[in-house]
Amino acid sequence: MMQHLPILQVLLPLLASPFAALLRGRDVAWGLTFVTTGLAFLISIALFFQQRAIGETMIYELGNWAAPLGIVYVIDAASALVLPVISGIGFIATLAARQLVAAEIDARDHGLFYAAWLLTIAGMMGQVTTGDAFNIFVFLEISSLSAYALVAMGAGRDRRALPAAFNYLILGTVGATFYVIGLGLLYMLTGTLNLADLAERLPHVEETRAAFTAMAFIALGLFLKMALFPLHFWLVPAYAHAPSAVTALMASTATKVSVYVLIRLIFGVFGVEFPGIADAVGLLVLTLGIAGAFVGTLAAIVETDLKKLFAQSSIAQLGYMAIGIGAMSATGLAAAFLHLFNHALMKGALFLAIGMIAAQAGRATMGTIQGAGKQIPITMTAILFGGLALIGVPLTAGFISKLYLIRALLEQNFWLLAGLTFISSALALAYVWKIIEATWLQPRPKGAPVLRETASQYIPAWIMVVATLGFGIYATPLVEAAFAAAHVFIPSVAGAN
Amino acid sequence: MTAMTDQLLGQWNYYLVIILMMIGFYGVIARGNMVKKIVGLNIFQTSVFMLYISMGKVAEGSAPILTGDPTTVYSNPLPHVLILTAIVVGVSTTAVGYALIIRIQESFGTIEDDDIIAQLDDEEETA
Amino acid sequence: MQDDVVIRVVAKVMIPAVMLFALYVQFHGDYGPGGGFQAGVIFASAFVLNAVVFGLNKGRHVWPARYNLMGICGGVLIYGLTGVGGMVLGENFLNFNVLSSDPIAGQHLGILLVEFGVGLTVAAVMVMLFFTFAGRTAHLRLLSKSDAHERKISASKKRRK
Amino acid sequence: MAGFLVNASLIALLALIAILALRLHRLFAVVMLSGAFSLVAALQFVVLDAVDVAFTEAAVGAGISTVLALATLSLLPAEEKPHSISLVPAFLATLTGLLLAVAVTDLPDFGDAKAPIHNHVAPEYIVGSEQAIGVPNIVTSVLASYRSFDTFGETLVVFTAALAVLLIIGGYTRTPQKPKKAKRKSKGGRNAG
Repeated sequence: MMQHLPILQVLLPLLASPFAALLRGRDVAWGLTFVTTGLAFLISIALFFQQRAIGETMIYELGNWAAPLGIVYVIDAASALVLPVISGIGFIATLAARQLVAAEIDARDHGLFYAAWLLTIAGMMGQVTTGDAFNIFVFLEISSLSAYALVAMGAGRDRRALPAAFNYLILGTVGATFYVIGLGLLYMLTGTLNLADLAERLPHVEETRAAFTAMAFIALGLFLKMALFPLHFWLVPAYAHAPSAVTALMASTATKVSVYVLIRLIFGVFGVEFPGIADAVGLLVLTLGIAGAFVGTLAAIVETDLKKLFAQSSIAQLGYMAIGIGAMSATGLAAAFLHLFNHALMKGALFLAIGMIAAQAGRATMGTIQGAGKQIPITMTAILFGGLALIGVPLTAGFISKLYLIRALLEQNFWLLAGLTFISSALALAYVWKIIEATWLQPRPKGAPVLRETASQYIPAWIMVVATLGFGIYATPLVEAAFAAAHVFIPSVAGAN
Repeated sequence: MTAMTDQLLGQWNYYLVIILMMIGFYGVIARGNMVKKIVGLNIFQTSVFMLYISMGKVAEGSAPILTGDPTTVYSNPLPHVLILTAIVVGVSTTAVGYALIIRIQESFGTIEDDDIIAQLDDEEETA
Repeated sequence: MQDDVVIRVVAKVMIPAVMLFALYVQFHGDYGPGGGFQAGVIFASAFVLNAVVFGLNKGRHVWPARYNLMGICGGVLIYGLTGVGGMVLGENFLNFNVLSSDPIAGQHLGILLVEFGVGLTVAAVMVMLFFTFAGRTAHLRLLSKSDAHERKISASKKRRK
Repeated sequence: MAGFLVNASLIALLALIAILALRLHRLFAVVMLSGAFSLVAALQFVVLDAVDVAFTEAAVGAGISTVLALATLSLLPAEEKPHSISLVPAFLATLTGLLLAVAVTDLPDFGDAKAPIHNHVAPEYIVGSEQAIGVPNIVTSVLASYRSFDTFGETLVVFTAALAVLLIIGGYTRTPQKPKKAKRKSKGGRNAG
């Protein structure tokens, strides 16, 4: 059974989904989802350790067809690091979903809802594991289509979810189509769709304008999917109006998977040596990343709706990941992987905590949480820690990723960029402080609804908070894993020469 | 002569397909009407399919169904397989898009982008 | 359209023919163009034709919604479980060689099963899509009359303003 | 030469249909033209030897998509709000097109049997599939066996779409009706026709 683990983690949620769709009664469907995501999480952790023990890439041939003929699943240091993030967040979000979904979705829809929920998670895991460029597109569409439906379910309380989902659908499809165009050009030049085979055959044609155009289209498509500034405008409405559980799941995973696919294609297929990549992708991504970091942070400072505020902050955090990618170095990539991991934890914690408030109060705005520190101290403390991690305060995981990000920039002598990254991180203090002040220092206004918290409500968020703090205090294993992931794409100096 | 016309044919085929793609792409990003956006998306995607199918064609080739005759030249089957999948993905997206349009019409009474934005802005102000 | 005797008679002849053609496309896909997806769409179109000609309610009677979701999920499961079969028999997921004693026969069986899974899901989904969309517009008169109908709606909208 | 003429005239027809579909304001006509576009595209796929693809495109683009669109239209206003040509999108589309046009000059010629895609991977399907699978239609072999996982994904995409449509328009989760639902101010010249 062990040799089937790479496919099982994707297959289990995929096959559980039709069963969930047929189930009536909300707890049955939820239970099935909970068990399945839990198993997928365990399998991906097992894969992570298995891969580290073996120390080399594990290949699973679907249908026993070898690489360029058939589709293969690839577990290397990079995919082994990202898989537990997705399945783990999926699992914790499912744990929280029981209450959130019950509050926001009609009980008769639960079976279908959880079926789509499972497909989103499985689609994302499939994109990360697959070694075939076209298979990435297929699984991208599985996860996206179900995500459009999940976002639209926010219409149960807020009709704005509908146009948000529609715009998300249009832009997501345009992004995917751009990816397919770029892939078509690559395929025409090389005759293969397998990522490893592509990387091998591309150097023969790398001087062509067609190869460069292919890279441009693939990168553009994925920029749109990962909501890199200025292609981010679909993200805020989609996250803000989606059901709370969906926001927590997607904010922590959806864009991260596209970041991962971008890294896989840009570094794994084209490679740092590819002519023009340093200017076209490196410089461009650096510029857009830093611009996104500022735009997102500033927008978050003036926002009063908490879901929108943290969605804007996500734009900024994606900017930091882009900066790590744009540094075009092993340290930069490691920083991007670290931030991908850490940001998933922090945003998971924040959106789960906010979701619990929104599920009770209808909306979560600055007004809703004013003086709420005394009513729901445990939930608000989770938000406090999540906010501190977003700024990058030492002893939180956010500090580690910012540290390596700035180190990567200094390694390349990008002093100005390092300074700007530091300033934009510090600016995050403004919106986090705004929340802290409202919650803890202001009195609860008279007539405000009484908020409650029970253990089952704050435990999911706190699991993430504990993880954030844990990886912030004892970061060595994670940093090692992130560097191992980066070295999949950029060999360490000793190996390169 | 045939070599030259073949090349001409090839160049024209790709350029014409690109023009089609851009008409569709313009339709997606320029139109405020949601039905038009979906139609634009269909045109855009279908033209991309055409790019793939064009690249799979071998001159003098025939459809990739084995005839048993060893001299037969077959066109490349792989792009066909990819595009079969892509067509299915396309119609699935279209169906979800139309479903959303129905709900938007019911909730907003319009499917024009700018009207919806105007309505939402009013709502924000009154809220 | 339900009162037009010509259409009713033609439809009665056409519907079984369309279904037969769908089966041909489904099982002849190994030899000629066609396969599960195309067959599923054609098979569904027979039910759509039935509903358009004889009315939505009668159409629903022929293909009840309860079984529909089962068909949708069943097709996916048939595909997935055929793949799992390869795993159970000691090879990787989606290996069809081991499904039978002879690899070629195994491949044939595997392809037959997965194409059937695709066909079932697609047919059920297409019928479902039609009934769900048409159900939203309960007073829907499809095709020939939808144009006039559409104008009626927009006129009534204008009147309301 | 005949091939070129057929190809070029089909694409010219497609371009004409596409432009008309975007120019017209009557949504019914737009949707019908979109169906016609798929039908002509299917013809072109036949010319390019992709019989399976042509079959599917005709069934899907001209069939299912059009039926769904018509069902949707019966709820919508008959005309779209008139728009003038928007410059920024036009500029973006042209830019993307130019980028692609530049790339095309480097690509192997159309129909060139020496192109990489005809000499790597694909020949193994053409030569090997009879031995390994024994099905004459190579597209079926690749689709259902070599790349069966993609097709599994495809089935799941259809399944996902079904779930999505059921959740969105067949489900029970609805926005609570607001009292002010009655009628808001009429803005712009919709329904002008």
